[in-house]
Amino acid sequence: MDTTTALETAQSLLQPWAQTVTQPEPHRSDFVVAPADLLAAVQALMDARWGYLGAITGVDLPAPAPAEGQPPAESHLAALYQFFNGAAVATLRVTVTHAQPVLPSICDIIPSATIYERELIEMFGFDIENTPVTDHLLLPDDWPQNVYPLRKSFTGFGGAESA
Amino acid sequence: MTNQSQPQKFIVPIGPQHPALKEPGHFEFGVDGEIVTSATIRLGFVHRGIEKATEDRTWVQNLYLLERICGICSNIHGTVYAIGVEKLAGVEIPPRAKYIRTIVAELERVHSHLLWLGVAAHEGGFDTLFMYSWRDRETVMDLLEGLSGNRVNYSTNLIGGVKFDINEKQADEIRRGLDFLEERTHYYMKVVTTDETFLGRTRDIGTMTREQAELLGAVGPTARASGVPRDVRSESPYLAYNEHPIQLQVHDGGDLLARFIVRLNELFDTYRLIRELLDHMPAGDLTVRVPRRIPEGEVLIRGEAPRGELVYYLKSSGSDKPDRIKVRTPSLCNWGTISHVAVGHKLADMPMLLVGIDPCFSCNDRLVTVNNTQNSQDLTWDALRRYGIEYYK
Amino acid sequence: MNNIFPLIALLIFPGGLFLMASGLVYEWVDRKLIARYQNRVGPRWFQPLADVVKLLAKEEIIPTGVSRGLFVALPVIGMAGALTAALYVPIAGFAPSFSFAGDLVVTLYLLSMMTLCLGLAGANTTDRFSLIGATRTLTQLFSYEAPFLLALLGPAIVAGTWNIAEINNFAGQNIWLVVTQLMGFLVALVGLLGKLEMPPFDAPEAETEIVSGALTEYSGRGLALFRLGKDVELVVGLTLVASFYLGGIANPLEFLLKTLGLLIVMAGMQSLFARLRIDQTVGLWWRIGALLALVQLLVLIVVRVLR
Amino acid sequence: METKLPSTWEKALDSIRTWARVNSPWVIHFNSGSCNGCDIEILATLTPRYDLERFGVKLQGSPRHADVLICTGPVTRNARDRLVRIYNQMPDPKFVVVVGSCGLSGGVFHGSYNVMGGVDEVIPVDAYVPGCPPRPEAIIHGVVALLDSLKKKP
Amino acid sequence: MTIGSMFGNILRSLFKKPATENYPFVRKDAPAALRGKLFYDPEKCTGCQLCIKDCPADAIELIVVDKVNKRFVMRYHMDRCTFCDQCVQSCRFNCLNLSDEQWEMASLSRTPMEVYYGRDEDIKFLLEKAAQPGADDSCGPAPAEQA
Repeated sequence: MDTTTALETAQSLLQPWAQTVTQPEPHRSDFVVAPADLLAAVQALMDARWGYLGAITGVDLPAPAPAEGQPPAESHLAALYQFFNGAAVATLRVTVTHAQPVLPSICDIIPSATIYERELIEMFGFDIENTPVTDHLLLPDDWPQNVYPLRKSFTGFGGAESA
Repeated sequence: MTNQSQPQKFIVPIGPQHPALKEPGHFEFGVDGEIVTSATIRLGFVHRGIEKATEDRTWVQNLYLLERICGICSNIHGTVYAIGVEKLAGVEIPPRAKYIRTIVAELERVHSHLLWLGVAAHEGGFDTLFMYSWRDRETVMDLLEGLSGNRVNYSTNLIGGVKFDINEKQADEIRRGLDFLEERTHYYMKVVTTDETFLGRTRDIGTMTREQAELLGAVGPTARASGVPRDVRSESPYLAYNEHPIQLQVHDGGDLLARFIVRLNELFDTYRLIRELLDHMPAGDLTVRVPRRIPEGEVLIRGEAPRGELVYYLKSSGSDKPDRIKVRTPSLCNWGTISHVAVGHKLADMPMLLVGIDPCFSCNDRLVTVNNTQNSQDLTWDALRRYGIEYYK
Repeated sequence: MNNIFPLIALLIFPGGLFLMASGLVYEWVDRKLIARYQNRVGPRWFQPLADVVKLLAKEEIIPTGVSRGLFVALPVIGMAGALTAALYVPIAGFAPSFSFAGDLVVTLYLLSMMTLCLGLAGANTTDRFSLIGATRTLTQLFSYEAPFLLALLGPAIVAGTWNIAEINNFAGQNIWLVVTQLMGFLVALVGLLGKLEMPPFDAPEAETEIVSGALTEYSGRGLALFRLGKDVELVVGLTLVASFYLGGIANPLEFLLKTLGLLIVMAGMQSLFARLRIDQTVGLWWRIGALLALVQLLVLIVVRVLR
Repeated sequence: METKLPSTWEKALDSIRTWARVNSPWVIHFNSGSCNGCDIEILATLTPRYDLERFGVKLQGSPRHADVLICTGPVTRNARDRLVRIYNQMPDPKFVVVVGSCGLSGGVFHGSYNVMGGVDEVIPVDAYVPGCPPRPEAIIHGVVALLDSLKKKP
Repeated sequence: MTIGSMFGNILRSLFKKPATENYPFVRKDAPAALRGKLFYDPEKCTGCQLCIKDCPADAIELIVVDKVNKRFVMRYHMDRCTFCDQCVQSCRFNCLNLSDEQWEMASLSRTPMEVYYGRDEDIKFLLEKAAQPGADDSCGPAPAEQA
C-alpha cells in the first residue's frame, strides 16, 4: 500500500467522523474529530488495521489576549492522535476547552496508549475518562496540584524554589 | 528476620541507583521465590522538563538541548530535529550534508549496538564479552571523535547543514575501522549464538510474539526481533536512505537471543551501508542559510534511532522560538513490553530483559506504567523461605 | 619452650598471618589474571591489601533492624572457620600443624562455615537484596557441597584414609590422581568456584541483580573480614585440590607452582562463562556435578573391589 | 580513635590509612538526571582501553561499600532525595566527584522547572570534571586529581 | 553448541599486550577536531554578541569595557559550557576556538572554571571594579587567565 492509497483509505475510513480534512504535507493528513467521536474513529482505524498509534501529542492553545471591550476568548487544549502506516501519517485532532478538558480513553482499543494518556493528564491537565492509571508518571510525587508544566501559562517557579 | 511476624510484600526494587542500570529508573518486581509476579516501573528520575525548556530557547539553542535528551543516540535527536526545522523553514540541505548526516547516524548505530552488546553481556554476568565488545567499540568512538571532536555528543548538525566534512583520509580510516569491526562482529555473532552458557541466559527468555509486539507498540530492534518488519529507514526513507536503502533485519524468535541476532545483523548491514555511502559521497557545500525566525506551521518527523522509531512533532508560531516540541522516543514504546514480558520469569533474568529492549531512561523520561497481570502475593518471609525450599527441591 | 613452635605455626607461619598474606596475594593473582584475560592491565600487586586496610579504617555502619551481636560476630566466625580449616591442610608444603584420622571431614565442614555465616549475615539484615542474596547463598551451598565432597572423597578412597596429610603423601607417591580421576578433579575445581561464589557461580552476589547479595549492608570491618576469609578459603581450597589431584604438595615450590597453575585455570573459567542463574546452578550441580562425582566414585569402588 | 596513641604511632597509622584510601577508591555511580553520555564514558573508563582498575577503582553496587560517589547530570526534583540518601548511606570518609557540565552547573538544562541545578547544591562535592561529556581520559584526570588531593590531606 | 567459545580469544589476550593506554603517565594527543576548552581572541571581536545569543548553556558573557574602541572582556564559564561548537560556528570573525589541547579541566573547586579572556589591562580593570564594595557579587574575585 503506497502512501497515497493509504491516506485515501484512512480518509474513507474516517469519513463519518472527520469534520474537516487537511493535507499539510503529501504524506500527512489531518482529521479534525469531535471528542465524542474519537473512540469510534480510533476503532475504525484499528479495525481496518490501519497502521499503529505513534504518539499522542498535547498542544496548549491559549486564547489570544482579548481585544478592547471583548469578553476573553476561551483557551483550548488539543490532543493529536498520530497514526503511522508506512510513510503515511494520519492525525486525529481533538480540541477541548481548558474549562472542560475531558477526553475518552482509548486504552481499551490500544493498550499501549496509556503512557501517552498519562502524559496528557500530567503535563496538560487533560481529564481522560476511564484511563487505567492516573498516578504521577514523570513529575515528583510532591508536585503541586493543578500545575501543568506544558501549559503556556506555566513559566516555572520563578526562582522561588530552592534546594 | 526481625519482622517475620507480620506479613510483608516481598518486592525487589531495582533502581534508581542500581548497578544494573547506569541510568536511574525505578522498577519494583514483586517476587515469589525467584519468580517475578508483577512489575512496576516508575520513571521520572531523569525528567528534566526538556519539552518545556524548548519553548523558551531559540531554534538554534534547542538543537543542543535536544541532543542531550540522550547521550547514546544524541546524533539522531539532533538530526531529526534539524530535518524538521528545515522542513518548516522550507529549505533543502545540500546532498553532501545529507550523506554526512547519514554516515554519522549509522556510525552512531554501530557504537550504540556494540555498547548494547557489552551492557547486555554484563547484565548476564559475562564480563569478558562486555570488556571485549567495549574495547572494540573504542574503534568507532575514535572514528567519531576524529570526525566530530567529541566522543558522545557529536553535534554533527547545524540547522541547515552539518558542521564538518569527511575527507578522503578520514573516509579511509572509517573503512579500515569498519573492516576490523566487521570481523569482530562475526566473532561476537558466533559467541552469542553458540556459547551454551550464554544461550542459557538468552534463549526463550522474554519471548514476545508478533501479535504481542504489535499490540504493545514495540518499535525498533525489539519489534523486529519479534518479526515485525518496522523500520523508518525503509518505511519512510529520509536523508540518504532513499538512494541507499537498508536491508530490513527481521527475526521471528521474539526472545532475547533474537534481539541479539537482529542487532548484530543490523551491524553488518550498517557496515555495508556506510561503505556504500562513503563511496558515493556527492561533492558540494555543507550548509545552507536558514532564517532565525521559522515560519508558522507544524511538522511531524520520524527517524530511526538505534533503539527504534523516534518521532518529533514541531510546531512553530513564526517566532525565533518553537511553540511546541514533542519528542516520542523509542524506549518509551518499548517500556510497555517489559511489564508484560517480565511476569513469570526469574528475577535473575530481569536485568537482561530490561537491557533487552536497550532502554534509555533519559530518552523518554515521561512515563510510568503499572501492570499487575498477577496480583503480587503477600508473602511472609517464612512463606518465602518455605517456598524457596519447595522450589529447589 | 616447646609450646612456642605450635604457637608460631598457629599465628604466623603457616597459620594466621601467612595465610592472610597469601590469601591477598592469591586474590591479586586472580584479579590480575582475569584482567589479562580481558586484555587489560589490571590491579597493582598491593591492591587487595590496600582494599582490606582501607575497609578496616572505614566507618562501620550497623543498619537498624539487625541483631547487632550477630552482625559483628558473623564475619569473625566465618573468618575463624576459614583459618581453622587451614590448620589441617599442608599449606606451603609443610606438614599440617594438626592432624588426626578424620580431619578431611572437619576441614570441609569448616570451609562451609564461611558460606553459612555469609548466608546468616544476609538473613540478619532487613535489606531485600541481602535477603535474596542469603537465600541464594544457602541454596548454592546445598547444591555444590555434596558434589564437592564426593569429588574429594575419590582420592580419600583410593588412599584408604580420611587424613589429609596421609592422602597428600599417598598422592605424592603415586601417579597424579588427575589422570585417573579426571571427572573428580573437574568437579572439585568447579566446586571450588561455587564455594567461593566466583563467576560463573556468582549469582548470590550478582551485582546486576541484587547489588552485592548478602554483603550489601556490610561496610568497613565486616566486609574486610568476609573478603579476607574468602581469600583464605581460596588458598585452602586450592591447596586441597592441588594436594589431592596434582600429585601432592611436598615443598613450597611445588605448592606455589601447583596452586598457581590451578588458579590460571580457574581464572580462565571465571572469564569464560556467563553467570548462571541460581536455578541453572542448582541444576548443573545436581544433574551433572553430582552425577559425575558419583560415577567417579562408583568406578573407583568397582576397581578397588576387583583388585 | 579516642585513645591517645604515641604521636609517632598515630602518624604511622595515619599514613597507612591514607595510603590505603588513596590506593583503593571504590566508586558508586549515580545518575541524577544526566543524558547518560557521561555515564557511558564512566563505564568506558573501566573497560580495557582505560582500565581504571589500575588505580584500584572498582565499581560497587552498594553505597555501603563505596568511598567515592561519581555523580552525573543536573539534579532533578525526583532524584534529589535519592542522591542525598545514597550520600548518607555511604560510610565515612566519602568523596564526591561530579562528571559533566550539567552536573557542575545545570549546563544546557539551566532554568528548567524540574532541575534543581548542579550537584553541589545538594551535597558537598570534592572534584569537578567539566566536559560534555568529558573524555574518559579527562575523567581519569579528575579521579587522579582527587586522589592526589587526598594524599596531601592528613 | 560450544562451551567457552571465547577460549581462543582470552588465551591470546593473556600473552598479548593489554589494550590499556597508560593515560596519566603517557598522554596521547587528542584528534585535531576535538572540542575542548574555549578560547577567545579579543583583537578580532566586534562585539556582535551572536555567540552569546546562540549559546545553549549561557556559558559565555561579553562584558563591554569600551564599545567604541572595541575593548571587550569575555567571561567564560567552563562549568556550564557544553562544548557544542555553536559559538564558533556563529562567530563570523573567527575569534572563538575550541582547543584540542586543553581538555583536562578537572579541578577541586569551581572557582578556576570562571575564566576571563581579554586584554590584560581590561581584565584587571574589571576585577578591581568587581572587588570594590557594593559591586555585583557574581563577578567574584576569580583568578584571571589570559588568552
